Amino acid sequence: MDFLGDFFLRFVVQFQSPTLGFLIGGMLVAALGSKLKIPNAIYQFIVFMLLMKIGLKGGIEIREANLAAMALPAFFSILIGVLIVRVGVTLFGMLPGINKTDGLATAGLFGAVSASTLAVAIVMLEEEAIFFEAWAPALYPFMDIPALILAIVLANIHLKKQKEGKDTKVNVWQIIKDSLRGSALSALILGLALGLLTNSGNVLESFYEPLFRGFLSILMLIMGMEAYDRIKELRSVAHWYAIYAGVAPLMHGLIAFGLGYVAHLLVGFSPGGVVILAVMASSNSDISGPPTLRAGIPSANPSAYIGASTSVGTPVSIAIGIPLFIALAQIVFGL
Amino acid sequence: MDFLGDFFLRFVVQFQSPTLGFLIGGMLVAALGSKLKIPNAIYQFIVFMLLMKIGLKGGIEIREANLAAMALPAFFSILIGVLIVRVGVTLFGMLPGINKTDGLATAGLFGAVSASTLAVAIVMLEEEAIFFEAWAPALYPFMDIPALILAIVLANIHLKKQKEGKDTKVNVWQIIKDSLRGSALSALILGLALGLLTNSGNVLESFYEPLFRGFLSILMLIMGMEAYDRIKELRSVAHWYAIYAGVAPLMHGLIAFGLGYVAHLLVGFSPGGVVILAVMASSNSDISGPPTLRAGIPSANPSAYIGASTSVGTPVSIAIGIPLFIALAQIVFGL
Amino acid sequence: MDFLGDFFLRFVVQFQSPTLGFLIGGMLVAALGSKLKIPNAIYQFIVFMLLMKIGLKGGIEIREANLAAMALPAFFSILIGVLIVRVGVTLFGMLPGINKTDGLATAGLFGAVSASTLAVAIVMLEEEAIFFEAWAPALYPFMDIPALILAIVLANIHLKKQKEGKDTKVNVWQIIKDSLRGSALSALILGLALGLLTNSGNVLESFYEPLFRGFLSILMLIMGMEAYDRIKELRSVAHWYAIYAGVAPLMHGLIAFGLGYVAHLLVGFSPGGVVILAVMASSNSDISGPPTLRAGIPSANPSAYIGASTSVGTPVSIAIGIPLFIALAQIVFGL
Amino acid sequence: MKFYKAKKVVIIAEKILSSKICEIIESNGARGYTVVPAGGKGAHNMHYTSERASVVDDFSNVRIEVIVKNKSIAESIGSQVVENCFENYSGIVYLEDVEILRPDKFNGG
Amino acid sequence: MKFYKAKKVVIIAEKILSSKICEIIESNGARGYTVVPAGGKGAHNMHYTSERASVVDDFSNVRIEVIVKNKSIAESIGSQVVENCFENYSGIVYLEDVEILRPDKFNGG
Amino acid sequence: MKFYKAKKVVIIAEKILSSKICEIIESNGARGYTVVPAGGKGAHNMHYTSERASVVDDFSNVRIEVIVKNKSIAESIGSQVVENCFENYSGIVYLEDVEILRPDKFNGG
Ligand SMILES: Nc1ncnc2c1ncn2[C@@H]1O[C@H](COP(=O)(O)O)[C@@H](O)[C@H]1O
Ligand SMILES: Nc1ncnc2c1ncn2[C@@H]1O[C@H](COP(=O)(O)O)[C@@H](O)[C@H]1O
Ligand SMILES: Nc1ncnc2c1ncn2[C@@H]1O[C@H](COP(=O)(O)O)[C@@H](O)[C@H]1O
Ligand code: NA
Ligand code: NA
Ligand code: NA
Repeated sequence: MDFLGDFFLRFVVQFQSPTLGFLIGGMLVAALGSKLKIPNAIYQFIVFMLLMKIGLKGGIEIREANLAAMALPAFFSILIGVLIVRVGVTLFGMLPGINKTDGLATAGLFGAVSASTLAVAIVMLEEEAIFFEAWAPALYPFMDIPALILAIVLANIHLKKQKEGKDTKVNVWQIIKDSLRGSALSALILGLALGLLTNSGNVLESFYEPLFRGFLSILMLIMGMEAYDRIKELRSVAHWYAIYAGVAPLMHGLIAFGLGYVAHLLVGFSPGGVVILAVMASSNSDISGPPTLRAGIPSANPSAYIGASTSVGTPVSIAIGIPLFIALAQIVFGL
Repeated sequence: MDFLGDFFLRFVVQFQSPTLGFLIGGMLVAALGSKLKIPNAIYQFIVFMLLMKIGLKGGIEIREANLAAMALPAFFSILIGVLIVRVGVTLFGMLPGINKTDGLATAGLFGAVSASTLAVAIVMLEEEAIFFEAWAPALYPFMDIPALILAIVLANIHLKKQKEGKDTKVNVWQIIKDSLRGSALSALILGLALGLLTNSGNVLESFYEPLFRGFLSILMLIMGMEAYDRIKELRSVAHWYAIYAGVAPLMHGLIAFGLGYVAHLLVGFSPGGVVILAVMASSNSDISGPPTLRAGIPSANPSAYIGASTSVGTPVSIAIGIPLFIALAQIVFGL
Repeated sequence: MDFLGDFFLRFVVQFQSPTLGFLIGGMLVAALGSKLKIPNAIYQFIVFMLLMKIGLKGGIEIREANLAAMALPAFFSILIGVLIVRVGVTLFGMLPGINKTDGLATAGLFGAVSASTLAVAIVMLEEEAIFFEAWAPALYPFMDIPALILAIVLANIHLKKQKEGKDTKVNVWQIIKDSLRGSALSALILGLALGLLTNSGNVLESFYEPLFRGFLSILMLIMGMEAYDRIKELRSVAHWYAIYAGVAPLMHGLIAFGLGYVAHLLVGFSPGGVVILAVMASSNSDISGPPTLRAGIPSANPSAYIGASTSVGTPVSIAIGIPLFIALAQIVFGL
Repeated sequence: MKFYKAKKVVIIAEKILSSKICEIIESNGARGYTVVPAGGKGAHNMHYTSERASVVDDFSNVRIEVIVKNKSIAESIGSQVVENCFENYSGIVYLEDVEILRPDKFNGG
Repeated sequence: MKFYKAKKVVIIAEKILSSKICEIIESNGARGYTVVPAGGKGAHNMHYTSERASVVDDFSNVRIEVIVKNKSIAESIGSQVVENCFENYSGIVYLEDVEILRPDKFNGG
Repeated sequence: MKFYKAKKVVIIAEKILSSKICEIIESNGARGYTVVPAGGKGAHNMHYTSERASVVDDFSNVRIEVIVKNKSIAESIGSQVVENCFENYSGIVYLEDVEILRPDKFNGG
């Protein structure tokens, strides 16, 4: 009861957070047919700026970090990525009217990680002054890549079974390269490397950090507009995708929270780190994931996975997931 | 004499203001055939940023405002919007060689409001430390929408009279929706709503406010370049448009100043608010107005109204109007 | 020995500078086939911002400057621009398999000046707290324009000799206008004028200056990506271009350093100014130069001059040239 | 693979007309169309491409191309666009012969 | 100057396919091609032009045109693109007759 | 509505040549033209579309199309562009047959 009360309080407060406000504002703006649009060049630049900031910050602080402590959370990240896809396959397998490859692609996307959702979580944690290891956001690829690989490999094995004749080999290394070359992971890793190897503290503090929140507000606006715009695509596919997209983020987040808690007990993973892990699991990839899946599972219908993730998954994981995991952390860890 | 002296002094100072400098710089750059260009994506983003800042600021401060005080200025705004169009129709009706719908569209554009001119006025008032109610910029739609509606309705009634057969119904509600959906009003209203409903003070202060002046300087550069580039269009239409565009901004501003003064006496409307009202009247819509008019009065020649407003109206209202109204306020209200 | 030791130390430190880090990072990102890209609109905007900042700053400080002191450095700038082209012609003339006009265009590009390299030098000097006259960056056009003119004039005389029949007059005034109208010089001169004539200190300090370093970091990333991407073009032309591009920046910089030193002795040109002069000579034009040369010497193969400058010249002058000239200055002037 | 004769309609018009033109295209039974942003000059004014900052981005042009299997539908799309859209707005329409693969992807006519 | 008959192949496809399509074009001996970013609507979904912010920019379309001197190469490019690229991705291909100058600039066929 | 035969000239060239080409078009009496930014590959180099940051944006291509009523003007535009612009710059020109509405909108020829 206490927990529920705390959660609802937090939830109401969250609705006054400008981050969420911009997300909902974006949806309304699109729903009302406004001609307001943010140019694509600005969107791409904002995403770059956010990932660069997360990367630089991580890189700089990793220098002093005890990286041994990262091993278990990194392992858990891989585990979660794999688990989400497996669970997704099982779930979609039980539902009627679901094309197997569409289900796999959707599960892969929800196993992968969203940089924007991660950025929101970082801002919320900073606002609540909850500490997290600077390397925690760098767990991103450990969860993202295995989820995408597994989904693509499973889909291709399935297709191979179907049409014996045509031999569809799956090149795992190619998928890893595709993921790492995607613009999101490239920017994050570049930032990490620059933070680690160069004296970039100055440019981080004077440029990337001050612009972080502002750009995030605009990114949320874009995500909101896209969420509304893609609902029509979602409507063209089975409604199970929408239901999955509404439930899975919370389910995935709670699983990750549990594993994060284990890491807390075993290697002292911080409460903020546990929240980051949960948010990563809860999020679904919105930048690099879709093109990687489009290339890796071409026969899957993009409307299924993109509609589900953009229109339902992302809003749920930002608006419900993040405050839920933070409230949970505050209660579980007695913050 | 004293007033004239003060005005000229202020005028000279104004010419050293970077805002005006960038405007004139833009004209020169275009006139000299420079290849310098600001990408369209940046222009759209800057306009969004400025309107968001004005909206957020207004929304935040409206919370504590006594909105009853807004009633009379809002009513006057509507009145001014309507008046400008009526006066415009009469004036253009008296001039030779003016197509009736072209005249109506031009009057509508000058009745509507420019977000960029408004932004300049806000910066100038802040520089002079002249107080204005935070809700004053929110009077924008009260003047903008009625002016556009009236112009479109009158034009369509006129056209209907001409060709009896074809029945051209005017859908007022459609025009209102079009105006509100335009990118300028959408951004302003979204900002107002977010400022009012969310805790956006932080993001306003750390992001939107610090970038305001800088972005405005670039916007002025763009306006200057456009002003020069569109002179050729202006040349292709009757020179009465240029004359109207040179005189109307000051005339409209002075009418609004008078009504604002009445509001000052009756409900204590602030001197800065009176200037804002005058600047709105003086300005002409440069973002949402043209497409709304293009759709609403398709038979009007865009070269007439866009040439007149961009090449003459906007420079006059920024370079002469704003310093004039501020000087007037300082004298009338003894600031 | 002492000098070499100092230089290598400085060189290693430089490699930890984020500026250089971003440059190398960009090359790696491109080499690894990443899909990361910075939109063109952002690139154009960043270049505008940097030049505006350099211009405004220069313009503001020129007001108090003793411009007589500028005469000799300005004259030397012209001399250097001319010298670089002459030396280039001679060098390329001695090499086998070099098309005369291609060589001329390349020499012209290396005689011209790069705004981005200049911006890096300004940041490095500020970091090392080495003073330079605020008007020093304004020497830019004095070196840039003569180099471009001379290269174009020589190329056209050469072509005229070849095909007597067709009369190819060279319009020097047209080349000067083309250079000044290029987006780089336009922005610099506009900034200078606004800095000189308007009260732009406020907008410079609150907007252009704080964003300078951050935007420069992104520009370096772009330059790095371009450097890698254009290597294929360089491969399609004689390898002499690559060798020239590797050696010439240092040679040109050292010549300019020598002349700058003379100016130091004669008119007290500051050590930082000498470095600026050397960096300008060392740099090669990356924004306005290529289109001016393309228009002026259309028969020259752009792959030769753009490949050489972007892929080799710029990285060499930023990564080796700038630290070399600063180390030299510190030793020569005992800083 | 076999190629089949078909007709292409190209419409160049102000961006502001896009949605109205697309409605006409769809109401004629075409199964798809392709849109490219364009600039241009005609009887009216210069329409810039939307790359550079412009106060009136909505006035730049679009170039819409639609492929349909039979001539009559092409002509009907062309005529309807001219009649319903170009009285007050600038624009042109033209038809071309093309050869397509997979004709079932195009209109049923 | 003399004009020579030639064939143009136009391919409208998802951006993600560009490089694969360009390979097919080059492997057929064509000496060049022109690419324009496009939006469109077809059997699958709406593909927006890449002007506005979009979560899935890679799904916008490109319009590629290639001119070759002889019909058989044009048909071979068209067929290969349909066979190798459009099984799972959206796109169309069509051919047109054109007249070119300087035929030596185009494929050797 | 009646459709009339006409000729379309398509010119693909470096952006830097746009204004010169437009002059040639207008001096031949054409009443309009349409310009689309393009990328491409040919005998010379890769020309990127202008979407991504590029040190040499001016070297990207444009695709200009002009419709004129008669063949001879089309050929004259084509030949003049090749002769005056493509000696040192890259580019191609081709003609196509089109059918237009409202022929009075096009050149007087
Ligand atoms: N002869 C032509 N050839 C190609 N495009 C044209 C032609 N005439 C007009 N256009 C295009 O159609 C648009 C509208 O033309 P107009 O209605 O004549 O102003 C212009 O902006 C051009 O993009
Ligand atoms: N009938 C058509 N005419 C012109 N373009 C088309 C047509 N059908 C499809 N397209 C284009 O081809 C793309 C893919 O079509 P589809 O494979 O039907 O989804 C669409 O987005 C359009 O750009
Ligand atoms: N065969 C072709 N088909 C279509 N476009 C071409 C062809 N050849 C060249 N182009 C276009 O014309 C431009 C210049 O070609 P080039 O002069 O061969 O370098 C290229 O960048 C392409 O955009
Ligand atoms: Na996930
Ligand atoms: Na007004
Ligand atoms: Na140089």
